[in-house]
Amino acid sequence: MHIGVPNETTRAERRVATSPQVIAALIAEGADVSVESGAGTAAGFTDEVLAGAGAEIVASLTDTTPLDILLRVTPPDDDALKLIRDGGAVIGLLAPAANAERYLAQSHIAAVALESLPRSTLAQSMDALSSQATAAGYAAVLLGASSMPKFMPMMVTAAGTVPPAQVLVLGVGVAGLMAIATAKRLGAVVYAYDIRPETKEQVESLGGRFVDAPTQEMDEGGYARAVDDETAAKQREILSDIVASSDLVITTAQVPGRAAPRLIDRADVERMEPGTVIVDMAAASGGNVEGSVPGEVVEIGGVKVFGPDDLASTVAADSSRMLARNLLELVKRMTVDGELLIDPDDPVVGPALVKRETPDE
Amino acid sequence: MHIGVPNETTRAERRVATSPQVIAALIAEGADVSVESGAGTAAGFTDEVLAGAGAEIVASLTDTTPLDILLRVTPPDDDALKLIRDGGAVIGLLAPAANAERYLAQSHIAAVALESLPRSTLAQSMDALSSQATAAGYAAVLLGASSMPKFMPMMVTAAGTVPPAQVLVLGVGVAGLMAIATAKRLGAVVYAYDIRPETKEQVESLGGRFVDAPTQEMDEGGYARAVDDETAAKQREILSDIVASSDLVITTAQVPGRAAPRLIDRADVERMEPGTVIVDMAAASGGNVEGSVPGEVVEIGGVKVFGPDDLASTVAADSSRMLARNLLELVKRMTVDGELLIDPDDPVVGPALVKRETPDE
Amino acid sequence: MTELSYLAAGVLFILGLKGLTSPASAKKGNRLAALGMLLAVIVVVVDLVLDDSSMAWFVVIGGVVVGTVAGGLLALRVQMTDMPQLVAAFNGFGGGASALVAAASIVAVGAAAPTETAITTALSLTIGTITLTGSFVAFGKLQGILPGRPIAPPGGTATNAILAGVGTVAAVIAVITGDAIYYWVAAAMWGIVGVTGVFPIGGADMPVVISLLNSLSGIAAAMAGFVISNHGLIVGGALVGAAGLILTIEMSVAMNRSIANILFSGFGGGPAAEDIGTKPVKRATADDAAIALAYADTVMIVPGYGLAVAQAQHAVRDLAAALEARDVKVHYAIHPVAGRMPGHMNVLLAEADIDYELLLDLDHANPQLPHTDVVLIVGANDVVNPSARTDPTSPIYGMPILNVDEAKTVIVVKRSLSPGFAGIDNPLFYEEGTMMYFADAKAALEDTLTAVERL
Amino acid sequence: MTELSYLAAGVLFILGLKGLTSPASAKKGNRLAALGMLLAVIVVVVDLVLDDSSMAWFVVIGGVVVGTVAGGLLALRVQMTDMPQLVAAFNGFGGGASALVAAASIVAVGAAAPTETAITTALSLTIGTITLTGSFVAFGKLQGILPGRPIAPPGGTATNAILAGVGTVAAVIAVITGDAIYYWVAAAMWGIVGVTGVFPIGGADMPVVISLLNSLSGIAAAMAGFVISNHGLIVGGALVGAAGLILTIEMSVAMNRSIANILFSGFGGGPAAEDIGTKPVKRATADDAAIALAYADTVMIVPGYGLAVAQAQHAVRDLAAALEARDVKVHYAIHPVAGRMPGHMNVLLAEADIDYELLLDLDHANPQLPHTDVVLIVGANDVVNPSARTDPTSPIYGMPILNVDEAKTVIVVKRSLSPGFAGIDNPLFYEEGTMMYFADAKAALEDTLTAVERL
Amino acid sequence: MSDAFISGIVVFVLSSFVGFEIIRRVPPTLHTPLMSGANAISGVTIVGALIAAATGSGAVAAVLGFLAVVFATINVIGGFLVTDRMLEMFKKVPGRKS
Amino acid sequence: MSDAFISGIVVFVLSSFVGFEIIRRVPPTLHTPLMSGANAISGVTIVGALIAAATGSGAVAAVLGFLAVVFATINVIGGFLVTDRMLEMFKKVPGRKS
Ligand SMILES: NC(=O)c1ccc[n+]([C@@H]2O[C@H](COP(=O)([O-])OP(=O)(O)OC[C@H]3O[C@@H](n4cnc5c(N)ncnc54)[C@H](OP(=O)(O)O)[C@@H]3O)[C@@H](O)[C@H]2O)c1
Ligand SMILES: NC(=O)c1ccc[n+]([C@@H]2O[C@H](COP(=O)([O-])OP(=O)(O)OC[C@H]3O[C@@H](n4cnc5c(N)ncnc54)[C@H](OP(=O)(O)O)[C@@H]3O)[C@@H](O)[C@H]2O)c1
Ligand SMILES: NC(=O)c1ccc[n+]([C@@H]2O[C@H](COP(=O)([O-])OP(=O)(O)OC[C@H]3O[C@@H](n4cnc5c(N)ncnc54)[C@H](O)[C@@H]3O)[C@@H](O)[C@H]2O)c1
Ligand SMILES: NC(=O)c1ccc[n+]([C@@H]2O[C@H](COP(=O)([O-])OP(=O)(O)OC[C@H]3O[C@@H](n4cnc5c(N)ncnc54)[C@H](O)[C@@H]3O)[C@@H](O)[C@H]2O)c1
Repeated sequence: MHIGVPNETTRAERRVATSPQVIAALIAEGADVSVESGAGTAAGFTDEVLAGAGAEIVASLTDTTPLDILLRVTPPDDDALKLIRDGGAVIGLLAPAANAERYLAQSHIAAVALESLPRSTLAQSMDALSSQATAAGYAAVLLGASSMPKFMPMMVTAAGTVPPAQVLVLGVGVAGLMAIATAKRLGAVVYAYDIRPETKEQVESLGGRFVDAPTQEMDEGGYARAVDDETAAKQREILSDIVASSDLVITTAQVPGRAAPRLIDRADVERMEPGTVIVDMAAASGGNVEGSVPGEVVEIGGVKVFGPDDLASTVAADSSRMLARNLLELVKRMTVDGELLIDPDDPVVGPALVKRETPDE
Repeated sequence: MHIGVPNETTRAERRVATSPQVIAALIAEGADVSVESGAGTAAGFTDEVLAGAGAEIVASLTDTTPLDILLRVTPPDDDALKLIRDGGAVIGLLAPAANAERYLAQSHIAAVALESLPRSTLAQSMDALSSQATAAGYAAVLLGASSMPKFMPMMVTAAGTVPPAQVLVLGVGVAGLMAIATAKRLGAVVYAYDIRPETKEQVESLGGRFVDAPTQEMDEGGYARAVDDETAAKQREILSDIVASSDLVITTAQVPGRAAPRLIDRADVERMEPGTVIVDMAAASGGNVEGSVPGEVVEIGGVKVFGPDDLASTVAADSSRMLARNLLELVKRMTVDGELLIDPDDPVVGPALVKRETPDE
Repeated sequence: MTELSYLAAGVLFILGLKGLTSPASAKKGNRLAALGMLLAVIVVVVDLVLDDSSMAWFVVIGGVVVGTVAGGLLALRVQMTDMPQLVAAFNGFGGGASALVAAASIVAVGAAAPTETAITTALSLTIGTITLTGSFVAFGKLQGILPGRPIAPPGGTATNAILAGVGTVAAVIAVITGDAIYYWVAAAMWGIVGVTGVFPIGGADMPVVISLLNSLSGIAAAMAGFVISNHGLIVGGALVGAAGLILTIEMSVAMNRSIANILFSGFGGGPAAEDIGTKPVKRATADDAAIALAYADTVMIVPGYGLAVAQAQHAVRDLAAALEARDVKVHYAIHPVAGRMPGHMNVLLAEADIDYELLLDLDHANPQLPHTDVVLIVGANDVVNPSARTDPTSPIYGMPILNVDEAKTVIVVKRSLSPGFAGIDNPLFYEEGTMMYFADAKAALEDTLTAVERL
Repeated sequence: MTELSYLAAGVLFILGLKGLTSPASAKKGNRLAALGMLLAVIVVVVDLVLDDSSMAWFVVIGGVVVGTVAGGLLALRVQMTDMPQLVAAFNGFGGGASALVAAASIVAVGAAAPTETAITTALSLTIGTITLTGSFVAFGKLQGILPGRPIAPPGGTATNAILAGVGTVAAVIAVITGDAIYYWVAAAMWGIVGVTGVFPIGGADMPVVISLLNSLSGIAAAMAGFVISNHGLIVGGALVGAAGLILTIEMSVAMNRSIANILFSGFGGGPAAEDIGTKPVKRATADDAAIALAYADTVMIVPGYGLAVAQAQHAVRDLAAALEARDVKVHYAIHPVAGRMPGHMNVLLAEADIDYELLLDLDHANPQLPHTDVVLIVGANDVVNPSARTDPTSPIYGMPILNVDEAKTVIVVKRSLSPGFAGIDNPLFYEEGTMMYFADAKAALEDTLTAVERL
Repeated sequence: MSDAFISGIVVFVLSSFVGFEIIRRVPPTLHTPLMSGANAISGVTIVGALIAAATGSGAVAAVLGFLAVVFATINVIGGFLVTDRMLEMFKKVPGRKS
Repeated sequence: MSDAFISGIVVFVLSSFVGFEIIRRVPPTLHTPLMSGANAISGVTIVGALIAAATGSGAVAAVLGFLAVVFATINVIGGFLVTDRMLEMFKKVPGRKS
């Protein structure tokens, strides 16, 4: 079985879809692994290190025999899909919502989107959304803390008492929890809010304080539903005050398949003190904060609003390692005796296959 | 009494020599305070806020009457000193070693250098070196952590176990201690080393581990002496190994009045893994790390070496507040019934006055 | 001399009983008490020999031989799990012996006894008899000869009250008239109360009942001491009477019940013993956990989401420190998906400053578990669910879990039998080697620490 | 009835003494014991009246009146600080009374007494006398009438051994011959031993000596009970004898000394009581700290560099939690330069997850301190040094400090009297309201927690 | 009431106190061994049984005495032995915290 | 030895056990009140003193008896009163941890 890993590094993307440990594991499973030269450099995996782990380093994947599996961090273009043999597969964060048609057009291959894996206990070792959200949540706090002109922790010093920073985390999924934990570690007072009521316990389990705004049961998939206008208005009212008194706000709220909910208006931002910071982790999918721009930082009334699109990439070594582990587990599940075998009825792999929507959905 | 605060903001300098609280306190003491417009903006103190605290906002200090006291974050140029009345004073971080002659040339004023205050228990509330080192130590860790491609804390996750980062702090003065504390908070395993043996207990009091390399008693002033070549060589040998296995190295070693000691050679840096980071906080005074450049980041064999010159400025709001408090306490000590009164025999103020070196020194 | 020897025996009983209250000295305590008994027997035998009245040697020797063989065989042959019912049986014999001593005195002295002796004779007889019959019913229930479930007599509590009333009146008449027949009536009535009183009590509550009967057998012995004017019997009997009563109270407190509730709930007076779940689990208290942990060589702590909810990170650290001070090796097994976010457990344990080197991930923990004495699971559930290994129909089948069931003993701290995140039942909780400690994790760990420090 | 009434009095003594072992029940315990005493006195008086022999009424009534007035006035007038010596004096009277009972019996019965009575009479007499003289020497030392410092008799221990030997021989002869004069000789010798034995013991050790003498007075009373065949005296006396002995051992353990060391160190046998520093300080144990803290309404904890060195942040949190559970309000006063770096204390307290709202900086803490019951200083020194306020020659004169000396009680936890960073002595340690608890901060806080939980 | 009886009562009350005081918070794992050990001690009635058996006259008394001795001996011998066996589980003596 | 004497010994031993067992780890702040209370109890010798005073014949016996009563009464009355005063400091009854 031949597995290929391309070089995807750009300004915003420093991750790679493999790691030295995973290359070694794949080879132990009987696969050949080809990696494009420089693919891992930005993540700290030099060509030598990857070759040392057993990978064949190639200038371009086009130089090598057809691939059984192409591993990707980001959605590939159509040329990249041509590298794959008939009956082979591309696996990665494929952004299926936007790209499904393109993949389906290449009917000789199967596209397995990590985003569509079930969020079940069983599938957790392949759950790249979780692993990358972990990295992003951590990185968001570091970004916020280094962009703030104040300390996170409280300090009683001979030059006066510095009060602790107040951090607000909106949306308590994986990234939100990680953000709470990291801000708490740095000594901030952390408030958090999510529409799902069970997150209250989770927030408190990390030492955070839950903001007492209306919540709402989740749907069967375990995801939050879009909320009605009235609830949303009430939410915004309560949140507006707590936003105004925060030094750092991190927003992570998402509703799968829909635009991210707007949680903070421009007026709310303008109520914040100059020098405070907002990190809108949902900027790319519409933004939780009015005025946030994906990949940029804008200043609104002295408040820095970040819309970062590369958070997981800022800890590229570890986020790549985790992503690679997710891919390894999925590849293992999709192979039988060293041969790729895609079972559309598998409870884990099945939902991740990019398929034409069936009428009843 | 008329006190003036100039706008010193540049790329590297975002601090200001006052704060709203301190302006109010000075006015309560009977002083008038003039602040140049925009002086506090980068620290999050807008003109409105400072005016609200009672300051007169002026376009330039040249527009206002002669000053009794000029407060400075950085050494002033000769023109700035002309703003001060006869018998007045400039107080701030004046870099007396480099600038003493310039100040002495302006014989109509007294120059009080915060750097030269005694490091005694009594003088701690005025000790700007401590307060700014506190800010710098904290900022150095945030800089290092956000520049590293890996997590600081350990994490056991479904996508593999991430080991904790290993952080090494060289030089355990105020900045070093703060760096240890901050890295520890973020979950790293922290090693530290200082030439002064009593720092071992201090390192351990923060949960750090002391590196077992030779140490040496301090001089009467409580500062480390320059070490002899042999000790230095032995030190470097032991440190080289621990440097090689570290993910983040923060160096803070200084010897007052001398160039900073060289603790890490280029060869040591090259032994480090690609993707690791060094923050040389002593870069401006000669550097603890061979190859570090003040105010820049250089890459040596995949290792990022920072020589930051603006660390305290990255938390400009709090570092300005602390500096302003230090200045307030010093101004209070130097005034009697609302009038400036410089007592060269005062055990705190005396040593801070820039004087011509007496022969016995 | 005789009297002082009995006093010495009494002192040995006291020291022995004291020893039995702490694990470190229990064995020695039991032996001291046995020594005291030997002394008492030697004294009485010497005394009888010196007396050289027409001593009925064959009766004495025959009785001792029969008793020794029977008691010895029973004690040495019985399986560990059958010990409680054996204790019940022995207790019944003890009560019976006291009743027989009283009976012999009635036959020998009859109406000639002074009132005070008559009173103690009646007490020894009736209390001894109720101990005898009650203990054997308890034995039968535990041994499975009699049905374990509560069975109330026809008429319920009223029947028992009438029997007891008749027995008491008969005893009073016996004391006044000295007529032996009334003694026998009293004994018979109270003997029946022993049966009808214990029958309605469920098997799970038997230990408390046995302890109470044990206290009664002590009192019966003390009363027999009054009958034959012997301080040795009075000291030993009163000691056991009082100690047994306190122990009974302690045991019911440990079960969170009152004694009255235990004795009379079979009559419909209180809740059933098993209130959580339908399958039986072995419940543990802080003291059980403390003993298991403190006497282990190796302990593995498995934290889960419940540790985070309870914010028990500091408590777990304190407990581990106390165990380490006792030379117990403590590690932590961190499952990759424990908690509700990646690294959730690491955040908490780092806050409590627990050394990274003590944290084992799945791959390192699992090989250790078969060599681990005690696994302490703190608010974890799904990550230790063996159905992931054994039950192909389980939604988590195939997920790697911590194989805690390979360790010798497993203690699970959680608040109830409710499921974890995955919403499925956990067969681990019902396994032989598993003890369930139902409590909030923080409170449980703190209480266990206190208990460890008391050991 | 008489005997059973004495038994009832004995039971009240037992319950009373038990009550006295815990702060919550001590007051009730004392009153129960007093009730027992009242009962015993009523019984004996009724008995004597019923006996209506030629009772010497005026002697009895006169004695009781004199004793009541004297004892009552002394007890009610004495100042708190003088109570220990008063207890010593009372104890002396008790021992004297037992000796006098024995003496009266010697005078009345003389050589006619059976050996066993003679033995107990001799014991009651000699033990009573040594209690009498020893207690009054202790009283004199504490009251300042006699010199507090240790003074050995000429000849040291040998002298005492000879006196005791002569006294013992005389007592043996007295028992054998029944000749009263030997009794008096024995009493005189042992009376002198009481004086020469207590004189060499330093004032600081007096409480232990008084406790031992208290135990002896109990034994004397029990012996007197044998003399007059009274179980009430035997029960009460033996109870106090045993309890007093255990208490004496506990007290010497709390002082980290052995009883022998305390009794004989004045003869050059052991180290002096004060081994740290030259100025005297009031030392405290975990139990003292626990009582002070647990019964306070408001506690202020002042952490310093020593807390960091000992890594006691978790321990301090646990102790505070236990206090809060007892409705004690706990805050933390953080001095700006506590520790060795700015914010040092914050790092530690945040790690232990102590609520930011409980942390008071200098400006907020100082106004609270005069209303604070107990200040617990954990490894801080310079930041609470009052010479910054009071001594213009001090190198830290003028530095703002935490004015902990304004609180009612101050407990300082550190390992020794050595100075802090500034290298200067701290007058706080020698102040009246300050207790020094010398120990590593972590161990001290953990022990105090254990002690609080035991209260 | 005879003196012997009264001193019996005193002894009874005092022994009861000792029994009450001795049993402090006992760890539940020790409940069964402690109960078993106490039960064996209550077999002290063997002293009475021996006296009854040795001094009783007549067939009835002999039978009663014999049975009393058998019962009491079973209680004593069996009781101490079974307790000893139960206590096997506490072999390791723990190191104390320093 | 007389029976009364022997039962006295039994009572003495048992009472001593009760005394030993009752005193557990007592907080040092209670040492003085406990000592003082125990001391007052040892004043039970007042019973003997009263008997001696009431039944003694002759001047010597009267004086001895009188003194014994005075001493014992001081011990009893003073002892209980002073203990009560010392215990004033434990007025607040602490809330227990739930
Ligand atoms: N780690 C991740 O990234 C992540 C993310 C999302 C979901 N998950 C899922 O979460 C689960 C994690 O497994 P787990 O074993 O850690 O947790 P779990 O299976 O959810 O079980 C936690 C247990 O803790 C108990 N508990 C809750 N509060 C408690 C308290 N205060 N004191 C004592 N016990 C308490 C609960 O039982 P009682 O109610 O009876 O007390 C519960 O059964 C897995 O199914 C995993 O897939 C993990
Ligand atoms: N905060 C800052 O930025 C900074 C920086 C540099 C210097 N300083 C100076 O440091 C001092 C700080 O005051 P402070 O009151 O916090 O500390 P301190 O005056 O230095 O006193 C600390 C005390 O802690 C005790 N100690 C040490 N280890 C201990 C242990 N394991 N257990 C119990 N006690 C222990 C020591 O007494 P024993 O040896 O008897 O135990 C010592 O007296 C000031 O003088 C300040 O000026 C502060
Ligand atoms: N089974 C597993 O082991 C497993 C693994 C990973 C995640 N999950 C679960 O999947 C779920 C989604 O996790 P995710 O991080 O991918 O979430 P996500 O990125 O889709 O959304 C982030 C959070 O935003 C919240 N949100 C949506 N609308 C909101 C609004 N209007 N206001 C406030 N908050 C709003 C959501 O509730 C969610 O918690 C979580 O419940 C998580 O626990 C389960
Ligand atoms: N009295 C007070 O309250 C007070 C206040 C602040 C600081 N201080 C003391 O002043 C001293 C200096 O503090 P600072 O932060 O300004 O120090 P600094 O910035 O001058 O130096 C930093 C550290 O580098 C170390 N160093 C020098 N040469 C070294 C070498 N070759 N190898 C390793 N380490 C080397 C020094 O020992 C020092 O700890 C410290 O002792 C500090 O505690 C005292």
